[in-house]
Amino acid sequence: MTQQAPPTGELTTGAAGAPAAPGPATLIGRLRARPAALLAAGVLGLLVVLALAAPLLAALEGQSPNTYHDALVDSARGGVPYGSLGGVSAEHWLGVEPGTGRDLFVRLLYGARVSLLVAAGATVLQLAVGIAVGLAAGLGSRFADSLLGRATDVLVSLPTLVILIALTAVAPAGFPRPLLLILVIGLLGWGGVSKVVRAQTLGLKKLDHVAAARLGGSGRLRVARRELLPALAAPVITYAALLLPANIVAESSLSFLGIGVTPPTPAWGQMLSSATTWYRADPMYVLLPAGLLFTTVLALTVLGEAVRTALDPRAAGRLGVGRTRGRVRGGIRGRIRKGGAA
Amino acid sequence: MGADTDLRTGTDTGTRTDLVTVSDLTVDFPVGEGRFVRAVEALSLSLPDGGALGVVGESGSGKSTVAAALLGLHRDTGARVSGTVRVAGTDPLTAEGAELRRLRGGLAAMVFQDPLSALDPYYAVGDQIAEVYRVHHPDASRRAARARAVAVLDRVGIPDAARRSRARPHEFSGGMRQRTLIAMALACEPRLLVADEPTTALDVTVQAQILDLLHGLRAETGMGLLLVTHDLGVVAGSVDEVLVMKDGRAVERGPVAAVLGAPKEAYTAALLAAVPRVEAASAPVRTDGAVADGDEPPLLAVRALRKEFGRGRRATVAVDGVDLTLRAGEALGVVGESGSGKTTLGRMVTGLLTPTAGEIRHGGVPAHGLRRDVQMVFQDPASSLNPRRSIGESVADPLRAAGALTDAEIRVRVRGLLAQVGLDPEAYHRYPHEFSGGQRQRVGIARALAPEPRLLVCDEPVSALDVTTQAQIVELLGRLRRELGLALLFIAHDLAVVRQVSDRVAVMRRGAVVEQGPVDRVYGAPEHPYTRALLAAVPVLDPAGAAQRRAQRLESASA
Amino acid sequence: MARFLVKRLLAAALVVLTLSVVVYALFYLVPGDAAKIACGDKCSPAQIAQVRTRLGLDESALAQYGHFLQGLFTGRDYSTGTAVLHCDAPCLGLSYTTDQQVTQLIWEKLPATASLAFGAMALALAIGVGTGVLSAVRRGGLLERALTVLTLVGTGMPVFVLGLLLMMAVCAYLQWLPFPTYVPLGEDPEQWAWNLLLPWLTLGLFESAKYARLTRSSTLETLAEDHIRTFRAYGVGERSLVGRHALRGAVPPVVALGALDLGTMMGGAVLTESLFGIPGLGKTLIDSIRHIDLPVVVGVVLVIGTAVVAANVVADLLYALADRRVAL
Amino acid sequence: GPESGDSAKGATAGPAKGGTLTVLNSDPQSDFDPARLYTSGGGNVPSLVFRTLTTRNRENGAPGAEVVPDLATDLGRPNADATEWTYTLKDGLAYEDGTPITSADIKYGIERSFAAELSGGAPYLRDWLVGGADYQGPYKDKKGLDSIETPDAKTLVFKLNKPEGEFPFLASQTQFAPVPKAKDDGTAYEKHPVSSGPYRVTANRNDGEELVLERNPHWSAKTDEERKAYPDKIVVKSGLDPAVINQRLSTSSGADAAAVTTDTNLGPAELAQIGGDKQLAGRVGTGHFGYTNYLAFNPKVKPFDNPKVRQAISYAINRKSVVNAAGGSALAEPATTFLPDQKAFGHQPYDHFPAGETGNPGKARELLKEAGYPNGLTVTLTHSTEENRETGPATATAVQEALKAAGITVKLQGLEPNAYNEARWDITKTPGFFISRWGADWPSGGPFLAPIFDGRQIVKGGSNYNHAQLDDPAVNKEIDAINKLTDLDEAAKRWGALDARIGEQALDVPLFHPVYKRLYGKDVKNIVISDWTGVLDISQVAVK
Ligand SMILES: Nc1ncnc2c1ncn2[C@@H]1O[C@H](COP(=O)(O)OP(=O)(O)OP(=O)(O)O)[C@@H](O)[C@H]1O
Ligand SMILES: Nc1ncnc2c1ncn2[C@@H]1O[C@H](COP(=O)(O)OP(=O)(O)OP(=O)(O)O)[C@@H](O)[C@H]1O
Ligand SMILES: [Mg+2]
Ligand SMILES: [Mg+2]
Repeated sequence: MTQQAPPTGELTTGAAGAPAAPGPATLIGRLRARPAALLAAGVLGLLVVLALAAPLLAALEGQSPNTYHDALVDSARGGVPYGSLGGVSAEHWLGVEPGTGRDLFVRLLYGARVSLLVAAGATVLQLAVGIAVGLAAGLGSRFADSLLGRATDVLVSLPTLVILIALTAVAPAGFPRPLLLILVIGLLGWGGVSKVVRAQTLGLKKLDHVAAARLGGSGRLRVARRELLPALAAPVITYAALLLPANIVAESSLSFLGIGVTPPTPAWGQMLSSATTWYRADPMYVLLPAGLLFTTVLALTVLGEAVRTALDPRAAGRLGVGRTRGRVRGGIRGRIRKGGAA
Repeated sequence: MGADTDLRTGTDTGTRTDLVTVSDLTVDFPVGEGRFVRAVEALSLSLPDGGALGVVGESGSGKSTVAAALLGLHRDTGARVSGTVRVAGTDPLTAEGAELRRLRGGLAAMVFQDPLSALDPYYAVGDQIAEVYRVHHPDASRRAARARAVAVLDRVGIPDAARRSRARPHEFSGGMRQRTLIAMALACEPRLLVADEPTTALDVTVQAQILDLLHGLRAETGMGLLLVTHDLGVVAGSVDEVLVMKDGRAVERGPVAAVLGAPKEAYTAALLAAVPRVEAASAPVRTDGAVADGDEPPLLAVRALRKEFGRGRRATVAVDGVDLTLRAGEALGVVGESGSGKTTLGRMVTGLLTPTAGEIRHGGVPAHGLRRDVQMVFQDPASSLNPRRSIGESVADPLRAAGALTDAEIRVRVRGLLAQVGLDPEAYHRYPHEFSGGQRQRVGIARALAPEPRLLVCDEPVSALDVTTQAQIVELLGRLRRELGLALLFIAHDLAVVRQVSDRVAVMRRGAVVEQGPVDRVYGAPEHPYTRALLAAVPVLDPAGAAQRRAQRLESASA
Repeated sequence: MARFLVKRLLAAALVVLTLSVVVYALFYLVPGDAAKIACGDKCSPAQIAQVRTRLGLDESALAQYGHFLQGLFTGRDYSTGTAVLHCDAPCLGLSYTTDQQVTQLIWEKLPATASLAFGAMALALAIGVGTGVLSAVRRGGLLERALTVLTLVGTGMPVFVLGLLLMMAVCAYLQWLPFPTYVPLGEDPEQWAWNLLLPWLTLGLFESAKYARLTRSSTLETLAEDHIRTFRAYGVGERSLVGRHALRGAVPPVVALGALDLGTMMGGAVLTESLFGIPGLGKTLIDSIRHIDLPVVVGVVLVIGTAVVAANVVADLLYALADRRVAL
Repeated sequence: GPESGDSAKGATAGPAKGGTLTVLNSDPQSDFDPARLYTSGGGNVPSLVFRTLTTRNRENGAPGAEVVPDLATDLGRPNADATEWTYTLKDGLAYEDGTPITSADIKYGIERSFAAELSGGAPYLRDWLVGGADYQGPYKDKKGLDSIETPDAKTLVFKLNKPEGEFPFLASQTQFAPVPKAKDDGTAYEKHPVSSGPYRVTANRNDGEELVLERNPHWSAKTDEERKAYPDKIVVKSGLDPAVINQRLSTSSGADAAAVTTDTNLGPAELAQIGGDKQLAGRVGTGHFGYTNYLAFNPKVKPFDNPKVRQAISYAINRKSVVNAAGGSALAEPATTFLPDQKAFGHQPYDHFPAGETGNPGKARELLKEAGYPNGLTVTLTHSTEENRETGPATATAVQEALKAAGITVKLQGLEPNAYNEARWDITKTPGFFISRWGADWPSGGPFLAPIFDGRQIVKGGSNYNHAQLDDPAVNKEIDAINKLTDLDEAAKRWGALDARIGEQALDVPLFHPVYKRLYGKDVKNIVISDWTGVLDISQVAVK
């Protein structure tokens, strides 16, 4: 979409109506103006590229993620890597894992694949289910709404861990673990999204353009697709930026409880959970995954915040003097997000 | 141009005689990506001590921006302000600390447009007034401040002020909230009252009360008044002088009687001409199909219609036993104060709402649910269009939903519709925010016409628009009636507009129709006292007439 | 209001019952034989059969659930061997592995969990609201950035890492505090507080990030509202604008979210509890899942469910009380 | 290594009575009923409260693996074929309330352990005592168990189904502790068990999360040569995270200076840390408990029915990386024999399929070729998902990597702990190839070899430990023969020989024997670590 200048004499339009929603081009334009957002996007992009290129980079270093190097660790001292900085050397750029001597650089790269995949997959699933349920509750009858509301209540009150542990036990042994994690985290964590979407939908539903569409003969599905979904983008993206890091942390917490990805597959969370005790004997082992995780979360948050502000019409519009009109009160229920298993 | 000279003369006159002097005020707002929009350009004005100045102009002409500048409210917002402003000797653009605080509230107090959002929802109104009072009287005790708050609330006519001062804003009606805001202003005894659209959100009857109150206060305390409004009728009875603004510039200024009576500028004249007059007899639209044939079942017949919201003790009866008939091609106006059930009635007629009781017949057949032959034009042109879809798509939506036409046919039809409502057919791919309010309302009408309705329900289709645009839309609706033989259910609270559009009018109050009949009869010889009160409250453009009406109102109030 | 409460409570009861069905159903799918596990390692088939009968596991799933419901409403009798033990309604049964009454077990664990949850939540709210407001007021400043990064540490670090690092720093290196062990409040309030300080900090910091962000955005939102402009136009100082007006609007949603989180936390902050050895519900839950100790699992899940649902109601009430415009 | 256990005599700063000892544990003592406890030799904390007919010798190292009399005057007097054992109680034995301990109380204590309400104890009594299999316990079956006779208040006679030369070892388990019938209130007894030992329970919070033990005034050191009971008070705190326990012990500040742990090993990271700290290293107790971690085969599943495949895997194993996975050489000793490397077990060294330190993939490939897998093969290894360094993912991946070198592709099947146990113990579900482990109920070859290799102990419908389902008449016969021996030294030798013989069949691949490394607080004295438990004995510890 190209921006055209407002029709002449229409100095007034911005003031009178609800602020215009930015199209994708504007959004990117606004993001470009923020160096922090650019940097964050760059960091995330780099991470994704590194994760994708893991086999190439591993070949470059000449290591593989699962090869043991018994000679590189001191068996008498619990398997701590020989040498400084956790065994950093020309062969092992970031040192090796205590106990096994596996190459950390390559494991971190491969770990990024799993962690990012699980987090992104779970987030997508949470969003998909949450949006579907939220829309259905917001658009459906009063009965459907309260039914879905109670179902969400049940879901939110279910201790995630109980279900997780039970499900990991129930799932067939050959079932790919990352997929299982995606399914479990995704299917248990959509309560917040659905609440946000429902609240937004209830607000949006009252807007005249939705009524107009219905009058024009659009059915519920059509209304949902054409009139509501686009308007939900901003809150949903904002929410996704919160969910992604939370899901990475969830993956690591599950690993901590022994229900994460299956070995020998590396994942950041799983590395972090096995590294926690090594903080004194081999600080590098903790710092590397923790640092990466932190960087990712930071980048995601900065980017999420930037997208949120860029999508928020008020941020680009007037401050202070202008009148706020037709504002949708998301309300408390809209802001609710389910806490993780802390 | 010697800016220096300008500046000096401005300052000189300002400090000596005038309460407010503004010279060469220019305000630019940032709109992102380093671009700015000019809201006010090289504006000068002055207001003598105790005087009253009205600032009028269409929406977006910069009125509020000027008002805010008087209190220095643009500071720290990113807006660029240049020129000089003096309010009672203080420069709101540079004053700091105690001086700025004294200016804000102490010298000049502001009354904002939307009385609900302008008050803190969490605190009792009395406490809010007391808080502001204590800012300006730091040695006043809490108790004294509360007493002062009760006193001013009482002064602005809040009944049982001591008790009501403990209420929160949402427990007040719109008029009471506006009174509260005025009371807040009074509490600090300012020398200047800046009122930015103090009555736009209110009904005519309440509007009249508030304007009367301001008038009375001014007479009593001798404070100056800067009244910002887009309604020329409002200024007529309330100020001495008026300044007309357009696109951030002053177009004309002078004594109110002169400007309204004999405008010098074409713009002012056009503005005045566009104002609908309630006194004018309507020139009913003659439509081809509109033959009032007694035997044929009416296009719309509504019997004992009732709508309740909520259940049990919380239930509100929004519409209560309404009977209406509307023949093909006829226009029925519905007027009434806010909350009287007009919108609810309209939505039930379209099928968007299901009645609690009663019956709706279309062409003699009982109707349920939505119908393609009944469409609606909404009040707010901004929210009635999806901001994320091009206007062409919005108009095409009903056609696509029907699924009868091919894509190419739909495009042709949409272009036709756009042309029909007076828009450029090439605007198909543009987005709502690229249009003015009036243009957007045209898009809304085009969309309503797409399914070829026989009845168009217009819910306040013009109240969000300024007078000039209002007139255009009213004109358009008339033309469409003529060309298409549409029947209109025209809902509005503005009695003058209704008179222009309708053949017959129904007056609603608290969900019921209190009076119904041909427009000229109802406006000319109202039978119900409520209709009479409504008509008496309508502002008139002539200052003398306004004064006369005010006297009448005071009389009837005291009686 | 009363109507609202009654409605919500009925719905809550339904939710909780559904929860019990879900948990029962789920545990029939889980591999592992509760009787074998209760019997212990190296148990002979005869012993296992004995235990199975005693636990009632030889009955159909439906019958077992029926007994559970019956116990909930009328209580149940159990044999201790030497006597009959009556478990009063609401009876959640006896633990398969320890033979303790589940209700009693929950009562024993609840104080620890509640101590952790309330303290951590108070801290999280204090830190969260504090930094949130500060960063809203100092928007764009250096302080805001610093605070943002600090709260991100909370989000980006799994709670077990945060807790372990804190403990190492405070207890091992600096030796400012002894290693925490849980001391019941009733026993020694001072020791209770000292020993919970670190768990509170850990969980509080971890949770605070969320509140900081919420506070920040709702403060900014409120600061942009029209009534703030009114008071600014009347010369009210910035401090009072933020402290009296903006916060008043910004805090209710934060507190309401806090109430909800508190509900979830009442189910036990598993990782924090196990890290600090706090004998709370979360640890009990994990252990009982591992032992397929169904009565305990169901009992704790019901408590969590009740807490969460109650928290939902409280959150709505709080919100309505804080903002009278919201109708219940 | 540990300090001398006999430092009490003559040392200047010898152990003295008094003070409070803290025990920091991760697993709570949730069953504190002598009928329900499953211990080796009476357990560590339980043995402070419950005295038994016999008990373990509280000495460092190998002598500590011997059984000695406790309540009884001797280790029991067997009849000729060891099917009947007679015990006599010492004089002057009393409970914490001063009432005397009688032989009927011990009989009653044993009978209780048959009650369904008090399940959890070891299965031996049920298997060994005449009529034990059908006995329902004293609550249901008031008549009592006829195979335990109490001719007088001091004498007990046990009648067994078959010869059991190791009965004295069994008599050290807590089921042999006296329980006064009048004080028995079934499942509630664990809250206030009546003490016969040096300490009594004065508080039991949260079902064993915190136990407070204080002196039992009626316990007399004169009748008890084994327990020293130096501290006045012992507080057992459990439910703690292992990392926290070790951190507290190493910091050793405040009450933690007088603290020990009975269930938490030092982890590899902590060992790496301690390796560089002389002061800390001096506070580490090292012990060996009879335990073997091994790879188990189910020869009923292809390709493990082929001995060559099993041998190939035995050759291919890299014990170095397995040991590293278990925490390094300080925490695990590579094992080539099934029996633990201790005299009490009759350990006889052998290495039938020498893999060397890091495996012999060449030999393994050769064998695979002979077995008909010239291009290698793919197998599935079942393990637990629990991060425990024994049966968990770390060991499994180490095995996976080692076998890769021999051309064996190992797929890992991690099971959640319950599912894992169910899989390895349920005979109908036993996987072909999995990680397992076995620990001794007492330090002898009997309870180590019989459950694993005795064909008559293949259990259907219960827990089966004979993973290989070996039912070899020769082996069975030898087991019966050894069980008849009451000369335990002689028996040990024959167990060792039997182990070496079974080992030839490559029914399992021994991986390692764990080593226990445990920290104790800086004020803790008189550390005694026997080969029986491998852990410092609380009954010997002093904090003054
Ligand atoms: N904070 C702001 N940021 C950007 N543009 C602004 C801002 N405030 C006002 N404007 C623009 O300045 C112009 C004048 O606005 P202003 O609010 O003063 O008009 P007005 O005459 O009061 O209109 P109305 O009758 O609708 O209140 C408009 O074009 C408006 O879009
Ligand atoms: N969805 C609803 N739920 C509850 N009450 C409602 C609802 N819609 C309208 N009402 C109530 O019904 C009454 C009539 O409302 P309605 O909107 O029809 O009035 P109106 O005449 O159109 O007012 P206005 O001029 O302000 O638009 C009011 O008291 C209003 O508060
Ligand atoms: Mg304005
Ligand atoms: Mg309306």
